[in-house]
Amino acid sequence: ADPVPATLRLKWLPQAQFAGFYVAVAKGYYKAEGIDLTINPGGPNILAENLVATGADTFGLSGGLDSVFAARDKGLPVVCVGISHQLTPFVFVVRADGPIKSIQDFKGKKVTTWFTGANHVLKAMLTKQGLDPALVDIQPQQVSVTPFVDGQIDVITATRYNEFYTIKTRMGEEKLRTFVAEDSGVTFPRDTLIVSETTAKEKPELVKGFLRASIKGWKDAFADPKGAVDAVMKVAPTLDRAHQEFMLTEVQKLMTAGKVKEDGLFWIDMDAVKITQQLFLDAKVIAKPVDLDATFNRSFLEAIPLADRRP
Amino acid sequence: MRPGATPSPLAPLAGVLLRGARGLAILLAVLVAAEGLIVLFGVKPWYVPRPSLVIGAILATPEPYVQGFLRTLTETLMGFVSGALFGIATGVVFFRAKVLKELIFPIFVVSQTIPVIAFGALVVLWFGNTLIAKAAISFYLTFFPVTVNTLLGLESVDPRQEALLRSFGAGRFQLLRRLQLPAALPQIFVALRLASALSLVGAIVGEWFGDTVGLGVLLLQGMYNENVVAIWAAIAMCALLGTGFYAVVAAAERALVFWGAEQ
Amino acid sequence: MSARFHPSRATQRGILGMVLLVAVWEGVARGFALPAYTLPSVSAILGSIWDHRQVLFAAGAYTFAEAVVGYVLGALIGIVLAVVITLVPMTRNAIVPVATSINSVPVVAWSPLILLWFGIGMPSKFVMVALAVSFTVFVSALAGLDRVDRRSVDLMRSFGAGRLAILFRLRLPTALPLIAAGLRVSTVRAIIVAIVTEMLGAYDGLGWVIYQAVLQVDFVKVWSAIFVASAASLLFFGLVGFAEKRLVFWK
Amino acid sequence: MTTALPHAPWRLHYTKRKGARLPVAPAHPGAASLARDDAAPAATRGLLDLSGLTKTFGAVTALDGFSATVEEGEFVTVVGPSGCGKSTLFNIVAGLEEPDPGSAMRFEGKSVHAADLLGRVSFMPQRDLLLPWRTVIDNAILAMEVEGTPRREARAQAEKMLPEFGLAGFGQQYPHQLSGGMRQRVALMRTFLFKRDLMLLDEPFGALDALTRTMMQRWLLDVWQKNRRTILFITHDVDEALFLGDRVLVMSARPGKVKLEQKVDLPRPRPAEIVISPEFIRLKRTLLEAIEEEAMKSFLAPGAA
Amino acid sequence: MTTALPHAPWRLHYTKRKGARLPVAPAHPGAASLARDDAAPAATRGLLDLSGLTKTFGAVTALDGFSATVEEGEFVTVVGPSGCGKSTLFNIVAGLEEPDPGSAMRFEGKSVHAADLLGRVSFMPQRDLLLPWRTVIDNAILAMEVEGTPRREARAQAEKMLPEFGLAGFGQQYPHQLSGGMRQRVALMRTFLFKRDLMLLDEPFGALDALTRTMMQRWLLDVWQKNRRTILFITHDVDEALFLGDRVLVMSARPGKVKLEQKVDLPRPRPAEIVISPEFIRLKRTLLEAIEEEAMKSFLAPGAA
Ligand SMILES: Nc1ncnc2c1ncn2[C@@H]1O[C@H](COP(=O)(O)OP(=O)(O)OP(=O)(O)O)[C@@H](O)[C@H]1O
Ligand SMILES: Nc1ncnc2c1ncn2[C@@H]1O[C@H](COP(=O)(O)OP(=O)(O)OP(=O)(O)O)[C@@H](O)[C@H]1O
Ligand SMILES: Cc1ncc(C[n+]2csc(CCO)c2C)c(N)n1
Ligand SMILES: [Mg+2]
Ligand SMILES: [Mg+2]
Repeated sequence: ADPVPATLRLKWLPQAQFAGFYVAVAKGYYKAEGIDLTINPGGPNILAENLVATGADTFGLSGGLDSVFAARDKGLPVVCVGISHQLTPFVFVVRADGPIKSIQDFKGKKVTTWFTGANHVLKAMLTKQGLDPALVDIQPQQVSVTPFVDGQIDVITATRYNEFYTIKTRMGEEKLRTFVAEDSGVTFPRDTLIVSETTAKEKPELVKGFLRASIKGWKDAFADPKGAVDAVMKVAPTLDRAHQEFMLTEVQKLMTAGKVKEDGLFWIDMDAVKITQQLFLDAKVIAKPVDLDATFNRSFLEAIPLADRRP
Repeated sequence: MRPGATPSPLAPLAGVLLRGARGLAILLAVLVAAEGLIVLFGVKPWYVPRPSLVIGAILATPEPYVQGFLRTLTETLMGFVSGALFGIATGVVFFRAKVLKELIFPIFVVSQTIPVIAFGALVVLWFGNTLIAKAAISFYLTFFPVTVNTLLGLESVDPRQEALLRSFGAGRFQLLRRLQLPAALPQIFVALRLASALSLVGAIVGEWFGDTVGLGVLLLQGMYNENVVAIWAAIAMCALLGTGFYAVVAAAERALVFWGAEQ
Repeated sequence: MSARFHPSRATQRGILGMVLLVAVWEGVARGFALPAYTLPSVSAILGSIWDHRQVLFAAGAYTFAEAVVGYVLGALIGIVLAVVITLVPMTRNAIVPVATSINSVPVVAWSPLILLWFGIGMPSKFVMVALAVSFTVFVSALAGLDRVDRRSVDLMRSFGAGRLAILFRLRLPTALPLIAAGLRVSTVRAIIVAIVTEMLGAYDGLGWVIYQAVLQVDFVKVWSAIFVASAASLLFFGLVGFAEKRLVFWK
Repeated sequence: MTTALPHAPWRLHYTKRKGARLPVAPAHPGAASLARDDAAPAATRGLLDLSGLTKTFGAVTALDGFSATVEEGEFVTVVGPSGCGKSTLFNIVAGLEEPDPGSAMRFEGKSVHAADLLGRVSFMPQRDLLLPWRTVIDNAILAMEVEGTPRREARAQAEKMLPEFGLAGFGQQYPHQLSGGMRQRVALMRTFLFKRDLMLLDEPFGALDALTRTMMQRWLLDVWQKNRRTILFITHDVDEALFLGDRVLVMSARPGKVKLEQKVDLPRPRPAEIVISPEFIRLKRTLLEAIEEEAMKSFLAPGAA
Repeated sequence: MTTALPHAPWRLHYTKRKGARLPVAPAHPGAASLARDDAAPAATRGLLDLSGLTKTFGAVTALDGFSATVEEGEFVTVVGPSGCGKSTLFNIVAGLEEPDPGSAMRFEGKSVHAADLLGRVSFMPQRDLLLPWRTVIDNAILAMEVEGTPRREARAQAEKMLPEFGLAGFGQQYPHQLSGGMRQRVALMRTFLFKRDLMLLDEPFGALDALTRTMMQRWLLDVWQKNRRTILFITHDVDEALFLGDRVLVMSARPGKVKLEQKVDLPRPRPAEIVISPEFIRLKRTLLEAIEEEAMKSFLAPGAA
């Protein structure tokens, strides 16, 4: 039979953080599953949840649990079928020679962060460490890290694979100190794979095939990072290769952390999910708890032999 | 001024070449000066990179720039042509049917106060990640000034000229074809020049809604990867496209509206 | 003549057109039971505007402030450059090509750099709006100043008038209709450019609200912000148009 | 040094269409029947017969009971102060505007509405109104094109007329390349090429300077002399009205009607020097007296001129 | 029915500034010394003395050796075909343009460059050039404002002059609310309020229709009669030149120089009917003959009129 056309909407521009999908396309793993997959990049003003819910895209690698919860809260019929990053993908960075040695030192300092989820992690961390977030000067973070490099801000939020790399290359890693969410008992899994309820119900084989091929792609990417970066740079040739190689190793750490060694890539750790939900309930980002059973569906993953899923 | 004493047909071409060469020389001088100043004052590359770096970046991986240029050009042209045609058509319709004008024109005006960029998702929803989606945004930005100016141009046709043609027995279609449209042409071209820039904006913004090829994509990647050299490279390509397209429209104007604002 | 509002037939029809549009919209949204992320009904949007009136008003005011400051800045730059060219004709060959080449790059393309250079606070919006407005105003001001009848200039000279007297008594008033037209068409652009820039990075404003609402999947709120933006644009347009009618009374 | 332009031998080729007739021999109806007797048979009332023409624009009454008859082949000039309704009169006769109810018009003996006259009289408006995007030739054939004459044929006809209109060699020029006098001649050529029995010329020389105007007057008489057409000619200029016309209609200030009808019994062809002949001056004095008080009425009114 | 406008008693109040003098009694220098003898003492050469004025624009020679003298209080009219350089002449005398080297100008007995004349002669250009955003009064005081006269004072002076210029009650109107004739009178008022010994009027009535023009001529003579100023007046119209002038200078076609200098010995004040007097007609014939061949030269040239 002809391969079924399908699309994957990314949460962001083509980068090595999505290498596994590009590798799977390049190696024909989706074709082998009977799927003719097109990868659509994300961008600053589009939201994967929305496009998947309406059927404009079949699959989505969406922002994270934050956006999945928000979408369900607003009644968007999306189902999470896998989680990519098992740990909080961003860290809070300060100057090593600066006055901030601990999270308590954030008090009265200028901290910038993304108001798209990261702000809730920051607040949770501060609260856990006994610091009232109201005492910290929290501001939206701009695209550029230059204000931090120039010393205009004290704490900056950075994805481990993107902003952190940029700061590191400008200032040198030894000049930096980082604060990790998990150290404060906060965790925030991101980069979720989603499908619409319709797809989940009517095309389970498609979802399974997609997951199988994607996992294969990612395993190949981890095995051959250079080749994986090649596949990405074919799509976005203006990227900086060194940065992308760094990104892939960082993403590998995020994707293979936690229970993944046992449960396999994209595993949905319901404990982590519940912690994150509580975080959002506390922050009043969502009005009421969402139906976790309807929102998270591990059956597609579970249909794939565990051995195949393990990294 | 003797009748029939036209200058050599090569003269305008030579003029264009000469002006082009002079422009190129000035551009080169500016680039060299910028390079010198940046080196001299030690400007950090993430504020303003040296022009040589920018040119180097384009030459290192020319395909995305060439492809992006062609893709964005295609989208721009589609949006521009459809917008211009629609604008002229609605201008004519509004001119002919005042009721329609009074009913619909205010909606057109309001539509132009909406920042499309807020509707990335809707645009993708309706048109997908297709050329059509970009052309649609480009069209949306383009048609309005053309409608307005077509209407203005048609409305400001000398009523005495209309009376003259009517006295020759001309009907509505003859009036439109022989008098009103040609007379509105200078005004329409003013809008088309404006629209040439707007259609490019539309194409670029359209590419921000999840696409893989185009100058808008390159711009976005440069921005979010904090790659200032890439941003400048994309801007340079945009400038090339913008200037080129504007020049073509302006040249068409000079050729078609040779009589200028005379009257 | 009574003091009550008597709209012209054109105004009545315009209002009728808008009402029809809203009715069709409402009908479609309700009739097909469209979800909010496809197309919310007008009533839902208006309700949401009321619910979020404080946030939206504050954001609208913030954006309006950015747009107005940038607009004034851009208008001044445009007019001053055009005046400089008329006072010192030598500068024309330097200013016009530079201005044209800067303008040949779409405004939005400058936004990454402007955000980089001026940060995500208000200044970057001022600069972006000024950039978008100044060229339009510059071109129309220059056209207006150039349009001055040479014979009128000669007449003033024959009275013994100098460059400045000619500028203030003749050139600027002559250019006023064109400058005003340029200013009027720039209003809507000013607001849109402010919003677009906000969406790429801001602390506040309608663009920021829209950006956040998109990520929070709150599409009714997106539409609410857009309605407010549209109203702000129309208000700005109306104000400048009104001032123009007053100022250019002889047209 | 006396006559202005080369006279190429060209003839009007009347197309046979709705009621067009061959040009007749110079009419010169002596004392034109000025009595307007509605009972008289239509045939004696000339080519165009207007009676009680009235036209109001809102509060402004432009014409109020204007009556006149124009005989075939006659050259009738109309003078009157600014704003007295001359152009309004022409617009009606050209079919562009309907007169108020109660007005009566007869054309070629038949009672007509204004709209019936569209395309049946050859109208030249107050300004040349050349289309700047058309060459001299193409401007000249505009009316023929509207009629449906194929371009090639129309151009060929126009080409032949260029010399007589002093435009030889200028066929491919555009209007902005011409002097005011030449532009006016192109407009006249356009009017002549639209071959109709009645020509309406609305101040064709009003925009020209006095000297150019004198030249054009002489030339127009030459052309007319050789291709007799019925002409109704508006002017402000008493000298012009007398120099050109078989008969002069003096209009009253707004609302316009005929204040004086003056036959001009000067011999034709009329030499330039005729303007200083005693007979000419006598006629001029009569007209000036009639006009003087009308002119005064509109002189001080704002927006009149 | 004879005179046009109410005559409010107003007087010119000459301000004492660079070389301004009180108006003298009507000069009427009889047979003006036409011999241009460079050795003669400056005092006898009148207010303005031009000799050998030449002006070229690129390939076009607009003036070529124009020589003339204007006496104090004299009304000199200049006629010539379109494009012969009349406006160029005025631009030079108004100080707007320098003549080519070799030309000589004397003003009030002193040798001057054109630039020295800026602000020293009162110039009225071919079109009214009223500023649409200024009221009638404010347009009239434009020149005074430039001079530095306080607005209040200037306005008060202008207000007093309105009736004589037939503008009583129109002081607060804007130009677009006026008729062509009224606009022209505002422009003239502006010129009169700029009190200088020499007034240059460049075809002030060229844009008016023939009847309005006649009214304006009579009125101008009235005003001038009562406030004698030296006037240099350009026109296309031979009747106008004779009716107004003490002396007529006929210019040749481009390049312009004086082709004929004609004293006009008609009595003043001149009634309207003078235009049909034998003496007037005799003069007219002389001028027409001189002009005729000049006019022909420029008639067919493109871009001339
Ligand atoms: N369409 C119209 N609407 C209102 N008023 C009009 C219209 N056409 C003409 N008028 C008025 O009718 C009067 C006569 O106008 P018309 O143009 O016929 O005068 P005219 O004798 O041709 O004047 P001129 O010599 O200046 O050409 C004027 O007062 C004019 O303002
Ligand atoms: N600034 C200029 N540059 C080039 N040519 C000029 C300039 N000014 C005048 N001329 C030319 O000089 C000649 C005389 O012009 P001028 O305006 O003095 O004529 P004129 O007698 O006033 O004509 P008119 O009666 O039409 O007003 C014309 O051929 C004109 O084209
Ligand atoms: C306007 C805007 N700016 C930056 C990013 C960059 N970004 C890339 S990943 C991530 C969060 C963690 O996934 C963020 C914030 C964005 N998406 N939108
Ligand atoms: Mg008229
Ligand atoms: Mg002139």
